[in-house]
Amino acid sequence: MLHNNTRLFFWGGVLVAIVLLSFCSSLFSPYDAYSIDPLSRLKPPDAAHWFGTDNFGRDLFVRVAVAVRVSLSVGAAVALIAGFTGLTVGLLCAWFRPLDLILMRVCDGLFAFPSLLLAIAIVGVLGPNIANVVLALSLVYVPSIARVIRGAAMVVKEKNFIEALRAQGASSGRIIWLHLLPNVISPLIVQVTWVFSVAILTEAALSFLGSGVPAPTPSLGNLLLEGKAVIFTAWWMTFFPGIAIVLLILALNIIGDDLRDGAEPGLKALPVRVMRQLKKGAQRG
Amino acid sequence: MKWFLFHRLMALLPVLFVVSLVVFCLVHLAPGDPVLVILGNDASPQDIATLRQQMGLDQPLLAQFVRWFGAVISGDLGHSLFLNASVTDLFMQHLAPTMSLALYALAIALTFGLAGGVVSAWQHGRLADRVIRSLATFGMSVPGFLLGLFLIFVFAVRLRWFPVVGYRSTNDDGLLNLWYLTLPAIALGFRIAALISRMTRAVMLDVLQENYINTARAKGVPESLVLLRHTLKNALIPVLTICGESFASLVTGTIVIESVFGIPGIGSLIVDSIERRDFTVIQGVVLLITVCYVLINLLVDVLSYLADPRLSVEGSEN
Amino acid sequence: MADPLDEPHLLRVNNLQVSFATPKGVVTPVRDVSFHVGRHETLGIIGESGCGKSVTAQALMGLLTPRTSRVDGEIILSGERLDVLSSGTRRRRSGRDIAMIFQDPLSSLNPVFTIGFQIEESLRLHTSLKRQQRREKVISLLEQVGIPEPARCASAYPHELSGGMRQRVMIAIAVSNSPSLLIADEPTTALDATIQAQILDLLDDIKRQSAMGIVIITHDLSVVARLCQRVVVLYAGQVVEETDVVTLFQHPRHPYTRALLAARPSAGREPKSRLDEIRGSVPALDALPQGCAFAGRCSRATTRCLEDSPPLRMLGGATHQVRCWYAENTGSPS
Amino acid sequence: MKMMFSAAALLLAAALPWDNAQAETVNRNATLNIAYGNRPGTLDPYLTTNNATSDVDRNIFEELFTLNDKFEPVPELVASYTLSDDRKTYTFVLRDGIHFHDGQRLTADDVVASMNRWLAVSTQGKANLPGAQFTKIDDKTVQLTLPAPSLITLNVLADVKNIAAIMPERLIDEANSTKKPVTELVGTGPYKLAEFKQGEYLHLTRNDNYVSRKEPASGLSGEKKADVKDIWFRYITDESTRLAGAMTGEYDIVFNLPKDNIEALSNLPDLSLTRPESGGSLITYLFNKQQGPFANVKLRQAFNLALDVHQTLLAGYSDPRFFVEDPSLGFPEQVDWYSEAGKPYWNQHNLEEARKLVKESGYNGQEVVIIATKEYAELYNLAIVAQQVLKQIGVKSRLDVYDWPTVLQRRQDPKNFDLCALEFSMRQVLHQYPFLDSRARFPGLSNSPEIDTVLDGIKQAHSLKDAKGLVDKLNVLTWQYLPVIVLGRTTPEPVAIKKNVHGYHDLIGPVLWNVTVTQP
Repeated sequence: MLHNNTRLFFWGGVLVAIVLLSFCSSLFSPYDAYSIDPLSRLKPPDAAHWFGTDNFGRDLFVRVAVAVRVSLSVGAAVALIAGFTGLTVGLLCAWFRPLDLILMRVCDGLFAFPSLLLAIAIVGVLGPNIANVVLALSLVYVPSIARVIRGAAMVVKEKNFIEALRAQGASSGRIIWLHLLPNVISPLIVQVTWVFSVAILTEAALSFLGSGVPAPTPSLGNLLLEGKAVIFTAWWMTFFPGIAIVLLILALNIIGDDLRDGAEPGLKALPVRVMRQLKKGAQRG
Repeated sequence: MKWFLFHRLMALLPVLFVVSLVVFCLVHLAPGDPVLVILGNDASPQDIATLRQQMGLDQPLLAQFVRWFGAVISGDLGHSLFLNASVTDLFMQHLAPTMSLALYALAIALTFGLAGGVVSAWQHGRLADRVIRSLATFGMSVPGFLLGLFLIFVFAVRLRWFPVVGYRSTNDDGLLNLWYLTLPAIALGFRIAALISRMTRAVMLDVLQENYINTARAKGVPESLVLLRHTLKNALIPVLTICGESFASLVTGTIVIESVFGIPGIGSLIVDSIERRDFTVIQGVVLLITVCYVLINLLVDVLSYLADPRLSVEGSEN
Repeated sequence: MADPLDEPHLLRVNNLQVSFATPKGVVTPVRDVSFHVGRHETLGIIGESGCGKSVTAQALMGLLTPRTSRVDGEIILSGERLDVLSSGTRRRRSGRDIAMIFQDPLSSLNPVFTIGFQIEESLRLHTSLKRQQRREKVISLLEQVGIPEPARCASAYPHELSGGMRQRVMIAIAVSNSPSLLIADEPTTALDATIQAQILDLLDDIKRQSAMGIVIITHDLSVVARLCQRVVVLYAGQVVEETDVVTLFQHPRHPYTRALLAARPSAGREPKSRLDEIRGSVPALDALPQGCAFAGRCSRATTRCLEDSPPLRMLGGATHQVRCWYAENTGSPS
Repeated sequence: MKMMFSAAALLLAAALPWDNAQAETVNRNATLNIAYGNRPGTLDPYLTTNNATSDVDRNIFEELFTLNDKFEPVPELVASYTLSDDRKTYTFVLRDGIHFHDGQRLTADDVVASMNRWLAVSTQGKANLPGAQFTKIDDKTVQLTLPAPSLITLNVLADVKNIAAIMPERLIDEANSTKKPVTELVGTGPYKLAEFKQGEYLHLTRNDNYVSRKEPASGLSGEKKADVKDIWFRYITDESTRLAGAMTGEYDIVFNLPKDNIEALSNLPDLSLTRPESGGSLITYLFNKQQGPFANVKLRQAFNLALDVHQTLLAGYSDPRFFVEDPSLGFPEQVDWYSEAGKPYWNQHNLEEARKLVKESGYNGQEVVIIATKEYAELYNLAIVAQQVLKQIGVKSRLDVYDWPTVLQRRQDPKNFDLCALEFSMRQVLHQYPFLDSRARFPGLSNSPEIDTVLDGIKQAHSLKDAKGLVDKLNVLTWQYLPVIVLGRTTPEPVAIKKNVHGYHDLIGPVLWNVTVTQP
C-alpha cells in the first residue's frame, strides 16, 4: 500500500511543481516571454537564462513556463468542455431512447475518425488559433466520454430503485441529476483525466505541425518545432520543452492509471516486506 | 459467420453516413463563402458563378449533400484546388510511403510489444517486469515527434547509423527503403509497442490465472511453452483488437512523424494541403483515411472472430 | 536418491508446510502435513473449503508460483525427493509419474486447442511415439474414458463438450502416460449428481485396472466411502485425523471429523445443515488461534484446548492418528 | 564582407576545378541532386519574379540578352543588333540553327509572340518598357520600338528574375487565349524539363541538341556545356532537414542553409561551403498600400520609426556575417545606383514617436495581417519581429502562415495581407525592383506618381552619371512613401557543395550548366 502511495505522491508532487513553476514563473525570472532580444539569441543555459535563450533571444525558461501554462489551459478547457458535453450527451442518451438512437449514431461517426486527423482538419479549415484548437479537440473527445457515461448510466437505470422512483412520479430531470449523475462521477473523472493528458499531447502535435497555437504564443509543440530547426546547435531548445512535456504527461498518466486502478482494484504488487519475510521462511501460528 | 458479417456491415452504414456528413460539413465550416475560400478572393465573378453552379451551391444544403455524397460513392472526391490532380490520385500517390511506414511501425510494435508483454508477464513482479513496465509507461507519455527528434539526434547525427531524413521508394531499393524508414518506424511504433506490451501483460496475467494453465503445467508442459503456446494464444485475441485500434494512432502518428522525417506520404499531403488551404484535398483525404480506418477495424473484428473458436461456433449455433 | 525398493510407500509427504505472500503478510495455509500413499492405494483427503487440501495438491504437483509461495518439507515419490528437484526436472515428472485431475472441467481445458491436441500434447512430451501412433493412442484413451465418438471428439474444441465429457477428457489426459500417482482434486464437485456417479465409476474402473496410487481430494464423504482405503482429515492446514476408511466412519475420534460425519446426508435421516452442526467457520489464516485451531467451534473445548495446540497422536493401532487432547474420551457418534 | 568568410573561401579555393580535375574523370552521365528550400508556384517565367521559379527556368529558357559576370547585358539568342539614332528602335538579328526542346526551329515569330506577351504580362515589361512593341522584320530579324528612349532597355530584356524567355509561338498563343499561365515548358536552353512533381521534386535532363555560344562562359553568358546529365531539384522545405541532408552527403548541392547551424558544415571532409563572389538581396518589409491599415502612409512611417534595424536583422539572419545594414536601394558596387540619401529615415528605433504617429494616423485597432511562410526561415523570423514591434507600438497583428506558393498566390490579392517580409535579389537597375513603379502592379500595389516620374526621368537621362540626383531623390521618395522598408541586404548566401562537384558559379541564382561531377 505504502509503495503505491509513494509513487502517487511523487508524481503528484511533480505535477504540482510543474504547475506552480509555470504559473509563478514571473517570481523566478525577470524576463518576458515575448520580448525579442536578438543580441542574446541562442545562448546556452546559464545563471541568467536557466534554460538558455531561443533564436529571438527570448528567455526559454519563461517561454517553457508560459507554454506549459498554455498547454495546461488548453488541456483543462478541452477536458471541461468535452467532459461536460460528454456527460450531458451520455446521460440524455441513457435516459431517452429516441435521442439515444440519433446521438449515439453521431458519436459513433465522430468516434470513427482518427482523433488527431479530425482535429487537424477542423483547425486546418477554421484557421489556427487557440479557440479553434480547443473547439476541435473538445469535439474529438466528446464521443468517447459520452459512450462511457452512457454505459455507466444504463447500468444504474436498470436498477430497481430507479423503477421505484419513476413509479413515485419523479421527473426525468430529477432522476437524471439526482440519481444517475452521482453514479457516473467516478468513470467521468477517469475519462476526464485521460482527455486532459491526451488533449495536451494532441495540442502539442497540432502545434508541432503548425496547425495549433499560433506564433508567437509559446506552446510545448511550438517550442519543439522551433527547437527542431536548431537541433544541431542549440540542444536546449528541444531538451527543456521535451522534458517538460514528458514529465507533464508522465505525471498525468501515472496519476490517471492509479485513479483507474483505484476505481477497479486488480492485481497489486506485493509489498517488499512480505516478500522478504517469505524468503526467510518466517512462520506464524 | 454470414450473420455476423451482415450485422457488422449494417452497423457500419450509419457510421459511414455520419462520417461523410461531418466531412461534408468541413468545407462548409470554413469561414466565408466556400467558393471564395476555394477560388481565392481574386477570382473573377464569372469563375465564381461557374464554380457555384458546379458545386451546386445555389441549391439547398441538403441537395448539395446528396449530390456530393453521390459523387463520393462513385469514387469522385473532387480535384485539388492547387495541384493539377484529382484527390484520389493524390491520395494514391502518397499512399505507398505511409503504408510502408505504418506497416513497418506495426511490425516493430508487435515484435517488441509482444516480447515485452510476455517477458513482463513471465517475470511478473521482478526487475525485468518493472523495467518493461516503466518503459511502457514512458512510451505512452512521449510524443512520437519528440522521440523522433531524439532518435535523429542520437542515431543519425551523432552515431550516423541511419540517414537523418528522407525517403526512398521501394521501387528503387527495398532495403534502402527500410533503412530510411527505420528511425521513423521506431518513433511511430514505440507508443504502440508500449500499448501492446501493457495489454499483453495484463491479458497474459489474467490467462495465467486460468485453470487450464495449471492443467498444462500438470501435464508437464515446460514453462516456456506454457507461456508461448497456452497463454499467448489466448491472449492474442484482445491484442489483435488493440492492433486494429492502433491503426488509428499509426495513421495519425504518421502525419506528425512524416513531417519530422521528411517522408512524402499522406501526412505530408495533409499538412501541405492545410498550408495551402486546399480544402478539397483535406476533405477527401480525411474521408478516405477514416473509411480505411473503419474497414480495418471491421477486418480486425472479423479476424478475432475467426481466431476465437468459441465465438465462431456460438455464432453458428445461434 | 534412495532405492525405490527400500521405500514401502509410493508417495511420502513429510512435514509439508506451504506459505504465501499476500498484501497483508505471509500466511501459511498448510502446516506440518504428513501422509503417505501406497501402490494400489487410494487415499482420501477431506476437509472444508479453505482447509488447505487444494493447496496440498498443488504443492504435490509443484504448481505453486515460486515467487510468491514457499514450500517446506519433503515430498518423496517412489523414493525420490521431488521437492529438491529443479523446477524444470520436476515439470518433466509431471504428467509422466504424477498426474492430476482438476475440480472444474469447464475451465480446465484450453479453449483454443482441440481436445485431440491437448491429449496428444501430453503424449508428445513424455513418449517417443510417432505422430500416427499418438493419434491412435488419443482415440483409444478417449474410448477408455467412455467417450462415444472418440474421433469426432478429438477434433472438437472444449466448449463443444458437456461438463461430464470434459471431465472424462481431463481423466484421459491424466492417465495418458500411466502415471504411478494420480491426484484428483474434487473431481466431481462441479458436476450434476448423475454425472458425478458416472465419473466415480470411471475412476473406480481406472483404479482397478492399474497399479496407480490415487489421492482424492474432496469435501464429499460419499466419495471417500466409495473409493478410498485410507483418509486424511485436514482442518485449518493441519492433519487432524488419519485412519482407514472403516475406522473413520465407525470410530471417528476428532470432534471435527464427527461433525463432518454428522452433517452428511444419509438414508433415513434428514441432513442437518452443516452450518447448524458446525458452528462458526474456519479461522482466518492470518488469525489462527494460539491453541487448537478447532477450539473456537468445538462444543467440548476446554481452557487447555484454547491455550495449547494438541499434537498429532497415535491412537490405538498404528494406523489411527488424531490431533485432539481428548481423543480417547469421545464416545462413538450416535 | 568577404573576409568574414575566409574559412569558406579557402574551402572554395580547394574545390576549384583545376586543382584536381585532371586526376579525375568528368562523368557525363552524372546526376546532380539539389536540395532546394522552397517550392515554386507557377513555372511560367513571365508571371513571377520568384527565385524558386527563375533558378529552374534559367536552365530551360534563354533570352535575347543575358548578363555576363559584370552584370552587363550581352546577347544570348541574338547574333547582332543595332540601335537607331533616336534611341527608340532596336533591331535584333537572331542566331541560326537554334531549336526548341520540341524540335521546332526558333523563328522570329516565336520571338515576337514571346516578347510581346512578356511585355504585356510581366512586372518588368509593364513597368519598365511601357508602350514597347516587338515586330517581325523577316524570319530571323525582329524589331523593338519604344515610345521614348530608355537607358535600361537591354538590362530589362536581360532580366534574370522575370525572365523574358523565348518560347514556341503555339504555347504563347495558347496561354494568351486561355488567359492562363504557360504549363508546358519548352525553351531553347541546355536542359529540358523531364518531370515536375509539385511539392516534391523537379527533374531536368540534358538537352542533347543544345547549340551553345562559343564565347567563354561569363556570368550567365557564353558557353554552356551541360556536362551533368540529370539535375534534380528536391524541394526540402524544412531547413534542418536540408542541413541534415548536407551533412550526410545525400545531396550534391544544398541551398538555403540554416544560418544558425552553418558551423556544423564547416568541418566535413567531403563538403565545401561556397559563397558566391557577389550578389545578395534587399531585405524588406513589403506593405499593402492599397487597403488595410497600412494604406495609411502614417502607419507605415510609424512602423518604420519603431524599427531597430540591427536587432531586426540579427533576429532574422542570426549573425552579422549574413547581412549588411544599409538604407540604399542600390548595392555599393553599383556605383551609379548607390545612395545614402535615405539614411535619415532609416533605423530610427524611436518607439515614443512611433506611438505618437500611430495615434495621429487614426489607427482604429484593426488587425494587421502578416503573411508568412516557414519555408524561408529568415523571412519568417522577420515576420515574428514585425509582430513584436507592432505590439510595442500598439498595433494588433495576426500571423498567417502558408506554404510559399500559397503566399505567392495569396499576396496577389490586396485583401489577403497587410505586411510581408520579402527579399529582392540584387538587380542591375533600380527599375527592376518591382515594388517601386505603380505600373508593375506588384503585390502591395505601390501608387506614388512621384516615384513613377523619377523612375521615368532616370530612364530618359543620357547617362547614369546625369541621373545621380534623381537616384538620390528616388531613395528619399521611397523612404517617405514607404512601398517597402529597406532594412539592408543579405550577403551572398553560402551554398554547400560536395567536393566532387566542380565549376559551380552564382549570378543572382545558381549557374548549373557548367558544373561537372568527377569520379575519383
